[in-house]
Amino acid sequence: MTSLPQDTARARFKLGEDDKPIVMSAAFILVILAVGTVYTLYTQGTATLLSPEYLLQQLQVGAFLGIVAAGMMLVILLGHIDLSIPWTIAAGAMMATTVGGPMAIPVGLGVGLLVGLVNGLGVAYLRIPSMIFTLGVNAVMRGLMVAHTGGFAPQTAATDLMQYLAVGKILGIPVALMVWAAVSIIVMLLLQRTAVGKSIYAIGNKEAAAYLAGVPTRWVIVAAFCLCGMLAGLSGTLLAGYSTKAYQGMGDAYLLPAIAAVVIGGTHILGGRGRYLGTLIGVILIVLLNSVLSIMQMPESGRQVIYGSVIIVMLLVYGRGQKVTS
Amino acid sequence: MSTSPSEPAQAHVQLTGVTKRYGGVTALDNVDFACELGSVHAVLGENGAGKSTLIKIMSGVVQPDEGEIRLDGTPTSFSHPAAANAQGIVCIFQELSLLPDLSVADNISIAEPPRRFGLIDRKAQRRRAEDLLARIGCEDVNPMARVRDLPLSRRQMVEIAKALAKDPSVLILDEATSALTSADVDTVFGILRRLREDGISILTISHRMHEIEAIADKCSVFRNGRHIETFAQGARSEGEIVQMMIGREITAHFPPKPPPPEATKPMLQLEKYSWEGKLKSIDLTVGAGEIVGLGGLDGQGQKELLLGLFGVLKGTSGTITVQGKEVTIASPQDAKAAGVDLALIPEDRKTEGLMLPMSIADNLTIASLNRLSRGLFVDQDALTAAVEDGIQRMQIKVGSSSDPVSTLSGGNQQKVVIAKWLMTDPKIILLNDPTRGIDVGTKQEIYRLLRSLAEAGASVIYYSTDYEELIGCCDRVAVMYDGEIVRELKGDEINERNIIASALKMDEAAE
Amino acid sequence: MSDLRVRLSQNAALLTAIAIFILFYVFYNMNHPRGFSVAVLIQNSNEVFTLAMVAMAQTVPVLMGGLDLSVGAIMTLVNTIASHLLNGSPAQMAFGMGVSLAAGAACGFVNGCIVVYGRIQPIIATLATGAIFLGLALFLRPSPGGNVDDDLSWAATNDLYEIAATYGYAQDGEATWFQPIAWIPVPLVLLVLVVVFIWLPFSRSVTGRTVYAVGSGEGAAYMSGLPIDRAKIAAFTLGGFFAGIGGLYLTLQTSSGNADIPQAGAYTLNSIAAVVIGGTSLLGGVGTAIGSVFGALILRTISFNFRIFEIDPLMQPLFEGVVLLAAVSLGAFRVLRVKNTLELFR
Amino acid sequence: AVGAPNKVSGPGFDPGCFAPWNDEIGYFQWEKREGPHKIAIVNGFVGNTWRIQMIQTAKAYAAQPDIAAQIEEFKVVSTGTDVAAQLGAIEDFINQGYDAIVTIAVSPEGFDRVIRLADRNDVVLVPFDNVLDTDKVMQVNKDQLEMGRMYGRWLLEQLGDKTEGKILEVRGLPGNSVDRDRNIGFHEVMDASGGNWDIVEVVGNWDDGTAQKVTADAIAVHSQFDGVVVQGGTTGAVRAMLDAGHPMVPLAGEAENGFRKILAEQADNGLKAISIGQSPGMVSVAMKAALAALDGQVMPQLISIPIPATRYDELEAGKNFWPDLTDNFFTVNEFPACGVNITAREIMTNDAENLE
Ligand SMILES: Nc1ncnc2c1ncn2[C@@H]1O[C@H](COP(=O)(O)OP(=O)(O)OP(=O)(O)O)[C@@H](O)[C@H]1O
Ligand SMILES: Nc1ncnc2c1ncn2[C@@H]1O[C@H](COP(=O)(O)OP(=O)(O)OP(=O)(O)O)[C@@H](O)[C@H]1O
Ligand SMILES: [Mg+2]
Ligand SMILES: [Mg+2]
Repeated sequence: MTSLPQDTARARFKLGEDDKPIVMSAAFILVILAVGTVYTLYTQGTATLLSPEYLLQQLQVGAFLGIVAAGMMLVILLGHIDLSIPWTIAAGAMMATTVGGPMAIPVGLGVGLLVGLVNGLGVAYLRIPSMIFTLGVNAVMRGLMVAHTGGFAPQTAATDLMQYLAVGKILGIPVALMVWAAVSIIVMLLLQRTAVGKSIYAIGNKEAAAYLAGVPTRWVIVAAFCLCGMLAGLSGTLLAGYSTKAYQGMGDAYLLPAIAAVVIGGTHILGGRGRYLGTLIGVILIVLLNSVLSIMQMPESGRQVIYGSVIIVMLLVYGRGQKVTS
Repeated sequence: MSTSPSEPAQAHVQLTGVTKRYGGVTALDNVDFACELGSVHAVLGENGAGKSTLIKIMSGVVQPDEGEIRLDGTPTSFSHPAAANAQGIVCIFQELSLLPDLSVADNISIAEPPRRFGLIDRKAQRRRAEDLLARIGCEDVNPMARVRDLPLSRRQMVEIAKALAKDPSVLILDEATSALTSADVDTVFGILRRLREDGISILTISHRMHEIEAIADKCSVFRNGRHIETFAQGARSEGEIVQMMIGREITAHFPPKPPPPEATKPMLQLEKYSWEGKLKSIDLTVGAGEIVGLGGLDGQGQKELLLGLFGVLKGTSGTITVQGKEVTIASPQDAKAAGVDLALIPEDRKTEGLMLPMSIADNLTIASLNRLSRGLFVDQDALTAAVEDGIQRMQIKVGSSSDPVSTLSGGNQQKVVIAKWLMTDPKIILLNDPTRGIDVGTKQEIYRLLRSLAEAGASVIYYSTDYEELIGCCDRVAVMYDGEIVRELKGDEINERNIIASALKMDEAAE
Repeated sequence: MSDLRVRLSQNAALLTAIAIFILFYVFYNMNHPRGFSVAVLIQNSNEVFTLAMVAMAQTVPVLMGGLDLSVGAIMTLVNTIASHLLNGSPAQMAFGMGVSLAAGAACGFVNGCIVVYGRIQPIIATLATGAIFLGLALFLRPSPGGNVDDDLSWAATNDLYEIAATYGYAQDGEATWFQPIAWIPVPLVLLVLVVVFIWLPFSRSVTGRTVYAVGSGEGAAYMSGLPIDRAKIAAFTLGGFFAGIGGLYLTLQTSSGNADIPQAGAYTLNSIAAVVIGGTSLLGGVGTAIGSVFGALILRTISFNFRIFEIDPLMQPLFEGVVLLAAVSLGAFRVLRVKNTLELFR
Repeated sequence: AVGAPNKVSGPGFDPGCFAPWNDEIGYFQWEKREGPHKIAIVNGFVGNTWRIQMIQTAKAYAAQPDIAAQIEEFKVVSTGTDVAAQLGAIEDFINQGYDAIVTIAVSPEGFDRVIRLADRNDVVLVPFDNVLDTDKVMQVNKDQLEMGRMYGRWLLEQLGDKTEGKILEVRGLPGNSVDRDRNIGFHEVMDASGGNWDIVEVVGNWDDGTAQKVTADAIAVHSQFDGVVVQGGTTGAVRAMLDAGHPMVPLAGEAENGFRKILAEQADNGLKAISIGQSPGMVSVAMKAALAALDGQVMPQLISIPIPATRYDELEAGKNFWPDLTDNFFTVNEFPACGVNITAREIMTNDAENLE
């Protein structure tokens, strides 16, 4: 939640309720790294997980999820959800590669924005629950993309710029990581320093009250969905750059981890509260967890169990939700 | 443990040394309190005095940190409301506890539904609802209707029916009459008197003195979580009671009205303003510096008029002229835009006025963020200053402005709602029953504030269910009946007799 | 008379769903190359049953104001469990069915406990438990397979006649009294049984009504002294049980178990769509599992029609998506009727 | 049961095209009936390139004049990854009176009921690609176990004298029979070699992005492998190796155009790889088999399709890969032995339309 400057100053020395998830998940990241390192020390005799190369590589891969999660967080803060992420990512990537050339990235972002706009209009103006409307939009996007790929032979190769943004490095730092950082700064500023950001929290808490306070609630909802869609489109374009091409189903692996990252980061799934820093750390947690499980050659069954358990345990540790007594 | 012998009189429920803290706030501080069978016991106190907390403890909603509860001398503790209900303690809470999606009949029998073969017997449940509704004079309510579809006053009556269905030995009403029309209040009081004769103990909380005078046998005054005094009704004058409640003496109830102004320039003009058959061709002019009251029975379209003006209703017709310019108001944004400058203090602060879990500061500034922004960003210094100013101006009792607004008492929450709108410098202020559930002291502050706003040139439209307020506060009162303004009262015409007469459409008789 | 009107208006969404289903289904049958036949009915009911169960499973938590993202996973887990147990002597098979259903209910119970005692939002708690259930399912069936009694699976997926013929009831199904009902598909009978003997009693029990009450307003339900915790746990447990019936039936239908993650996800998402199309509010409090059954029927009937009409196979997903979006958008008409914007925010 | 195909003995019809899986395979014969026939394809999942290429090939094949003459009605439906829906669709087509139904099974089990119904109603059911674990139905597939073995044999051949080392195996979709069989075949060969192989398995889901990510992870941790096997998503896996600066080591992968493009470039840098394809064009063989069965021919129960393997030194631009086309399709599409000559190029550049 937002607070006044003098209060933030005070909060710096006090662990507020919203800081707890952040500290906890940061601590858990260390646990994951420790466990993974013990494993690699035992099997390889090296502590590769602690090397800057490994960590940077993870952050680079994490950037795709991180960008999606940033958008998802905006929507979740509103008390909504965007289930159209998978095919928004794929559509962004596919249209970017289809168009190619200098327009590739703008088109990728534009497609995401357009999907977000449809989602936003459906949720804000038709007032269909986002859970179900975005689900329908996801199905439509999938249909469009199947028709698109089947209909004629689209170019699917990523442009050089897309590849550079996804895998390039400046002074050893992956460009993708910088893109993620830029997105993070924008989202953080948006949430903490702008009227739109405060309105997002207000709507997430009590839409009727925000509406009666003259907040342009519909507009804010549409804007948040647009941003979420656009970030998914951006992630899709980067992802296409990373794999040098777009392919069907490329977004499937991002929906649930994005929601999980947002929630592990302390954002309330019903909206209204949560800090962006938490989402950031949640993403890193999920990426490292996946990587370490993969390194440890955990079979799929074990992974699923661990994945689910981690979410539950983290949320239990954060402190249980409020009981309804008043 | 209390060492004093339990009172010889039939102290049915007795609290000894009860303390309840919410974080740093001590809501109840070492309270001794008892209520007897066969009497109506009123609990008085300003907002935040701990009245609701007291009854929440008695009815098992919250548990005391210290102290004990005795029921007929036996120590008991209630871990949840059902446990208290089982002992005959039934409470009608300040926040309604009806289930809006269930039918009236379902709601009335929610706790102990009649059953057949272990399943709920819907026919029997319906008959029971019909009986109870008839008993409280609400035959017009269809037991099959969803509660959501009822107006607030009917819901309140259903709530009372629901409490009666539990056959209480102690019936607690926490401001249960605050949303009722005076006719309904009379019905309810009739029922309460009968219950008293049946030997039931009744505990009631109300901020309306005249109601307490009408019904109570005994009064207890609370202040700052402490039980100040219990006395027989009538043993103390109103002034003494008020002094006990707020710790100081109050002189006049309402600020003095200025002399009727000479034809001020009109701030707001409505012509043939209509909506969906609930507002019928309303013509109304409100001048600058004028406080216009909306009177009439509850549910005659007063609320719709305010909501319509504020852009919430779709499909309104007629013209609205603000400061000489005709405007269309299609949303609250339009309403608060420059040149229109409306503000609405909504009916229900919990769901329409506040984002409860958010901070006081966030709630105060939400309506004026656009003013506080410089370029894309919110100006943090301006924001801090605005928050401090708002808290000062309305004298809001806060610990820190970053605390959730939900931690404030009802009255202070209402002040936050008002302060939020004052920050936008409104020219026309619409108030929808703003003193509901507000203590006398705060009420007075609000009256004074309205008057000073009017004196500064703003217009106020004030809807209240309390005639006294209309009489004491307003320069003019428009009485509504079935979506129409049936009469406008000015100056000395504003009196209870005229308001009631017009509200019941007995104009001729009143002349 | 006015009572009837109240009742109709309160059930408008359910009635709409029924009407849409009838429309689609009649259309399908009228265009079917061989017209309506019992074989078609059997096939249709087989295809619908599991989704209908999962949709019912979703309904209970939704009525309570939560969402269960693990229904597909529970169905899958029960499917893998049952695929190990549905063979041997009749007693062994009965035991296997019992264990499977109990497992479904147990999964739901776990969900309920996490939600109630862990106080984690249902949507996120079940997202997590769903992963765990799928992990267990993968553990039980790392690759698809199973050994299900042939007769049992055949009998359960045909008409009543086949049951009688397989197990020698009613003179091998030839008894005269039996003929009028012999053609009824078994899954249809099961569906009616589940609705009449489990759903309806539940919805009229105190616990069931508490589920509605919690969905309508949890604070108010608590103040009214209702057994909230019990109702929540019961809602998830019943949901798990329904999903378990679905999983068990899927096992009979496919004679195998398959820990298929995308399939579990598809069932969960379809169940939500079915619930919404069936007129249950995602906010809780309003709706009925019967509506969800019709929601599932509508979803399935849409794809039935694909098999009748000439639609470019690569356009089918688009068509399907558009129809789904349109179906879930039906509720938007409410918005047009609402004249008081505040009513939109509940 | 009624109408089931007769179990007969071989040899079967056109063995050049419909090769029996092995010597123990039985033969089926349906009663000959007059064409033209009604044929349906019941696909499961549709959201990947392989499936789209498959559907396009099926449409193109059905449109070829000699085939079109034998088909009265041709319908393709995709049911998604839901067994119940797929079973329902098959049963529905049986009820609609279709003569043959070609399908890619969502699950290798669970088709007993529709097989029974198909037999009762004299419908020829032909699963291909993801086949069923049963011998009661005529099926068309490549030998996935053999494909796994080919991976192993290739690596061992390329590793030459080495008898120990670390091998990366990028697997496919967990729980899928193809993934299972390829993995078993691969391990079988590696174990039999007697070498001391440390096989690191990661899950790549057959898609490029996932394969790329898990490969990058594995390289980050294990720093170097002596050989790599990729079931699918080969382009991604190789790209991860390139990104990480991993030396080019012997590799066995799928037949994606993208992979072959890289292979053509990197062969000189030591990327000694074999590209083994699961061809979407298989659908035409399955359709042809269905038509032959309806024509009353003797058909093997399990039809084996040759596994087209292309070595790094056999690559030829414009013939078995296309540098100017997208990465995203499967290069092997035609089966000359069966008279199926629709090339991947034709499908992917929409030349297919010209075939009509
Ligand atoms: N849940 C809570 N959390 C924190 N503080 C609370 C809570 N409930 C009440 N309080 C505080 O306890 C004090 C007493 O509140 P209570 O609601 O009992 O007042 P009241 O006398 O009923 O006031 P009103 O007339 O406004 O209803 C107030 O200061 C209030 O802020
Ligand atoms: N959903 C509804 N269905 C049917 N009638 C309604 C509905 N809502 C309100 N009404 C009727 O419309 C009239 C105005 O009701 P409304 O509740 O809006 O007025 P109000 O002055 O705000 O009353 P209250 O404060 O008691 O709710 C009443 O006669 C009421 O019975
Ligand atoms: Mg109170
Ligand atoms: Mg009212």
